[in-house]
Amino acid sequence: MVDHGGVQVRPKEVKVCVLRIEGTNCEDEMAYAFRAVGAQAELVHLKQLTGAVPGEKRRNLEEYDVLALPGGFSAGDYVRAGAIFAARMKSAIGTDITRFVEDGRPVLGVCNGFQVLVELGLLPAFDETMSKTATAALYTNNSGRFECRPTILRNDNRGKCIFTSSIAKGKILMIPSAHAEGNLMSLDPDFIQKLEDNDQVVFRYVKEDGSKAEYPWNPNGSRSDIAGICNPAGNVMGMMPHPERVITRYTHADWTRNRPSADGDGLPIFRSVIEKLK
Amino acid sequence: MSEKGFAVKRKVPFELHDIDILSSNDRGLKKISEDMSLGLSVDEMKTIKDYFKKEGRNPTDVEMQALGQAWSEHCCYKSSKKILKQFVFGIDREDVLSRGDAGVMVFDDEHGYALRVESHNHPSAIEPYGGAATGIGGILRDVVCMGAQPIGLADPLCFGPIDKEIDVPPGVKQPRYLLGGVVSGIRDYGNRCGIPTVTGGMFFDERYTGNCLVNVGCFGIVRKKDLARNYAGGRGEVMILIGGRTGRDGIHGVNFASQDLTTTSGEDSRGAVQLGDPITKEPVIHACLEVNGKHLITGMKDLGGGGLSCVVGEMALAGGCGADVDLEKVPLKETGLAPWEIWVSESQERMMCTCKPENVEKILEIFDMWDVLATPIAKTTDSSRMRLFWKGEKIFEMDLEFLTGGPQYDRPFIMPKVSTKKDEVFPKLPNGNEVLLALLSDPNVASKEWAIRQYDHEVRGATAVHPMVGKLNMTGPGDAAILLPVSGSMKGLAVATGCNPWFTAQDPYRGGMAGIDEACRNIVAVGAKPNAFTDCLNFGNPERPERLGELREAVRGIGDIARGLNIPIPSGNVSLYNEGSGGIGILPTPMIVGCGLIDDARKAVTADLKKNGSKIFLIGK
Amino acid sequence: MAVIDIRIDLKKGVADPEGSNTKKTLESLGFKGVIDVKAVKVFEVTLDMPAEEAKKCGEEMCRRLLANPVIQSFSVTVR
Amino acid sequence: MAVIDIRIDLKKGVADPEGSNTKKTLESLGFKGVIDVKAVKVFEVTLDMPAEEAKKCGEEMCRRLLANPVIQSFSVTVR
Ligand SMILES: Nc1ncnc2c1ncn2[C@@H]1O[C@H](COP(=O)(O)OP(=O)(O)O)[C@@H](O)[C@H]1O
Repeated sequence: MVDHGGVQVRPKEVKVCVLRIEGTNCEDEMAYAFRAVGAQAELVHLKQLTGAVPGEKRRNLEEYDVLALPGGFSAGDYVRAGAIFAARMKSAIGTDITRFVEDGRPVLGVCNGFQVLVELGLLPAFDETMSKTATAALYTNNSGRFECRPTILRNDNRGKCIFTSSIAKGKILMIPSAHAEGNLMSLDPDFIQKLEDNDQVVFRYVKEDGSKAEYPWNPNGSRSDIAGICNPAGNVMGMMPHPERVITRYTHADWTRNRPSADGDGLPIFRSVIEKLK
Repeated sequence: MSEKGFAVKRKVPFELHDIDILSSNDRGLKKISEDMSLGLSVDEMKTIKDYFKKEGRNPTDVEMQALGQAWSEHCCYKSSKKILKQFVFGIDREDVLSRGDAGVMVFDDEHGYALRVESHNHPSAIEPYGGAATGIGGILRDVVCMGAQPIGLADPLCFGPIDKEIDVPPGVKQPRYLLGGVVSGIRDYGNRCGIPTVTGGMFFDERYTGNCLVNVGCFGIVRKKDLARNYAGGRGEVMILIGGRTGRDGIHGVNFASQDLTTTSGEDSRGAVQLGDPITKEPVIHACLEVNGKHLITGMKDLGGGGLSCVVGEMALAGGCGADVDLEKVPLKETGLAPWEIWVSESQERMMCTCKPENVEKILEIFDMWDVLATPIAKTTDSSRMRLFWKGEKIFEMDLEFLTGGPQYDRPFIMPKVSTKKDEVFPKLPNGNEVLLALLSDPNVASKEWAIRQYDHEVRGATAVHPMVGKLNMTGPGDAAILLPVSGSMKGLAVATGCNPWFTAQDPYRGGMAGIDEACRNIVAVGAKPNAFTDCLNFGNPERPERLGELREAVRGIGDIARGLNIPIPSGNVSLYNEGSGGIGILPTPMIVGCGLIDDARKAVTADLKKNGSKIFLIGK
Repeated sequence: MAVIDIRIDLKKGVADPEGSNTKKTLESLGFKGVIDVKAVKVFEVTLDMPAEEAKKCGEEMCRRLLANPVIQSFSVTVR
Repeated sequence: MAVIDIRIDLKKGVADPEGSNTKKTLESLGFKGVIDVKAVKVFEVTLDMPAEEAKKCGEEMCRRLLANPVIQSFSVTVR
C-alpha cells in the first residue's frame, strides 16, 4: 500500500464500511484503496453491526454509503469459502443488507467477498434482491489448488455496473488473482445467457492481447472466463481478482518492464463508484 | 504418570507426585530421566539433586518436568551458546533496536523492522502439514511479540530427492509426500493468516531423506515507540495468558526436537505434533498489536518450546522479579490434565503479556472484542523465585536463576576435514544439450513455480518486487523480493535467503560465509543494500565431535564475514540433532535469511531481460 | 443424545478436482484398477436430542450452512 | 467392481479447527444442543475388483497416501 499522488477527486465524504469477522484479511488494503480515492473507510467487525459489543463500538449499516467485503479468507474458509461469513451475516443482519441494496447503495465483494455475496444470494440475484439460498457457487479451481498469479481482465459491462462506470467498455486491466475457489458455476444451462441479457457480466479473464483466455490466464476454469459479475441493478459487484492490490503501478507484478501509468489498474474501480456517489 | 517406584503420590485430590531423587543413585537418576521423558543426562540430574538437597526436599513432578524443558538444547542452547557468543552475538551496530524474540533493526526515522527465522524440522518429518503450519504460527508470534505487524514470510526447505520413488528406511516418509504436505501446510496457514510468503528456497539431497528441514522466517514492521519488550516491567504486575486453550498436544515437543529421529518416532511422538489453527491466530495478532499499540502492556512473549514453564520463568527473570502462578486458572481443552502437563504443554496459538494491575480490565475488554480468550494467571513478585499453586496447594517453588539458567557445555569437537583444490575433479561433460536438459530437470534447478504460486505472495498489497519476475505468465525466479512495509512510503525492505549445504559439507567455514555472501548478492541484485541477517543453524548431533566441529566452523565463517561486512545478526535459531535413523546426518545447513533496505523502491531492478539487444555485463571475478 | 453423519456429496456433473488429483496420485503410486475417486465431506455431529429430531436438525444445518444446493447434495444418517 | 468408502477421522486429542469453527457458527445461527462437530474426510473410491480385495486395497491406500497414522485413523467400508 503506497500513497498515490494524483487524486484530485475530493467528493463529499463517502463513508465505506469494510466488514470483517475473525480470520478475514485483506481488509487493510481494501480500506486503503477507498481512502486513495478520497473516501472515508472504516474497518467494522460484524459484531459491531449486530450489537454484540459495548455501546460506543456499535455501528449501524445505515450510516454507510458503501459496503465492502474484503478478500482473503474468512473463518478459514472451512465448510466452503465464504459460507460461514455469509451464514452469520444473513442470520444477524439479513434485512439490513437487503434494505441497503434495495436503496441502491453499492456493495463490493472481492475474492472471498465475492464468495460471500454468492453464498448470501446477493449475486447473481436474478429474481430477488437476496435469494433465500445460493443460486450459484464459486467452486474449487480446475487445478485443484490455490493460484496466486497475475490475471488480465476485460471490462465487458455495457454500462449498468456502478463499479465500472468510468471504465471504457472493452478496456483491459491487469488485476492479480489469488484464490483456490474461483470457478463460477451454476446448474442453470442459461446461466451465462441470463447474465449477458441482464448486463450482469462485468469482467472476463483474457490474454494480454485481449483474446480468449485459457489456463493460466483463466486461473480457475470459470465458464465463459467470467471473473466478476454484478446484480441486475448494477450496484452489487463481486469479482475474484484483487483490485485493491494494484492501486499504484509499483505493486504490479511486471512494473519493472515499463508499465506506462503511475496509477495501478485497480484504482479506476474504486474511483468509479466514488465519482458516482459524489 | 503411572505409579512408579520413585514417584510418591501426594495426598491431594489431584495428580501430583514427589519424585524421590535424593535417595537415588546414578542409575536411579538415569531411570527417572528416561521414565519421565525428561531428556536430562545423569550429570544434569546430579546437579538437580544437589539443588534439592539444599532445598531440603524432593522435587515434584511439575518441577522435574519444568527442568526437563528448560534445560533442553532447544530452550537453553546448552551445546551451542558458547560458540554463538564467541562468533555472532557480538556484532553490534547502533541501528540494532532489539535482540528479543525477533531481532529489530531501524527501518526509517519512525519505524523498525523485525526479522527472525526458526526451524520446525522434527515435527514436519512426522506430520508435514501440521508441522509446517505450526512452524509458521510460531514464527509469526515471535514477530508479534516485538509489537510488530508481520508483513512477510520466508520458507527455505530441504528434502530428500523427489524425482524418483526412493528406498526409505522404515518409519521414514517419502520425500515427495513430505514436501507436498509441507508446502500445503505453509500455504494454508500463511494464506489464511493473510501474510505473504515472499521468499524461500528448496534444496534436495539424499542426506535429508531421514530428516527434512523446514525453516520458516518472518519479517515485521513496528513503530519505534511501540517496540515491545519480551519480559515483565517489574514486580506487582499481572501475567495474562492469551489465545488458545491448553491441551495435551505438544507435550515434550522440545525434548523431541533435541533428539535424533528414530524409526518409531512416527508412532509414538503424537503428543509432540500439533495442528495449527490460523483462525485463532489471526484475531490474536490483531488483539495483541492493539493492546501493545495502546501501551497497556509492559511485556509480551509467545509460548513456544516448553510452553508456560519456559515463558513465565523467562519473563519474570528478565524483568528482575519472581512469579506466583495460579495454575488452575489456565483454560483447558479437556479435563483430567495433570498439573505438570498443563505447565509444559506446547498447545499452539498462545501468548503471554504482562501489565500493571490497573490495565487488566481494559486489556481483557479488547481481547473480548476479538473473541480471544485472555486470562490473568500469575503475578510478579519481589522474590527471585517462582511458585505454582493448584487449589491452594503449593506444587512448585524454585529459584528462577537455577531453573532457567541451564547447563552450558564446552563439548569436544573435531576440526572438519576441508576439501582442497586437489580433491576436486572436474567431470567430463557429455554434449552441451544433454547437460543443459539434465540440469534443467534436476529438482535443485527446475522451476519451483508450482509451489510459489500456491503461496499468496501479494496479500497486504505491499509486494513491490515479486518472487517470480518477467513477462506475465512466463516468469522466472527473482533474486530477492521487496516489500513496502510503511503505507504511504516508497522505502522498501528487500528479503532473500542464502545457503549452500554442498559447499558447507566440503568446507564448513567457507560454507558459512557462502550463505551470507549469497543472501547479500540476492539483495544487491534488486538494488537494495544488505542491512541485517537472521540465521537458522541446522546441524547434527552436537555430542558427536565431528558434527560439533562442523557447527563451530560454519558459525565462525558466518561471524567473520558478517563482522567484515559490519552487518549484524540480531536474531537466529539453532536446530541440532538432525539425524535420521542409523545416524545418517544431514548436510550441515546454516540457513541465512537476509534483509536489505532500498530508499526508493521505484528504483528497484529485476533479473528478467527487458528487451532484445541489451548488453550483458559480468561483475566480479 | 444422538450422533449423526452429515454427508455432503458433489452433484453429478460437477467436476471434482480433489478426487481426480487423488486418483492420479494413487495411480502414480502403482495402484491398479482405480475407476473413480470422489472427495466427500462428512460432518459428524453430536446433538443433545433424540435421533429423529437430530436427523431433522442435521438437514436444517445443511440448508442453512453446510451445503450449497447448486453444487452439493446432502444426506443425514444416524450413527 | 466395488465401491468403497474410505473414512479418515482425526484421532482423539488432535485439534480440529474446522470442526470447532463449524460448531461455533452453527451455534451463532441459533442451533441448540450441539455438543460436538467433527470434520471427517471421506473418499468414495470405485475399484475394478471384488469387494473383499477392494477393501484391502483401500486400506493399503490409506497406509501409503490418504491417512497419516500420527494424527488420523481410517476405516474402509464397502458400499
Ligand atoms: N544462531 C543465532 N544467531 C543469532 N541469534 C540467535 C541465534 N540462535 C538464537 N539466537 C537468539 O537467541 C535468543 C533465544 O532464542 P530462543 O530461545 O530460540 O528464542 P525463544 O525464546 O523465542 O524460543 C533469541 O533472541 C534468538 O534470536
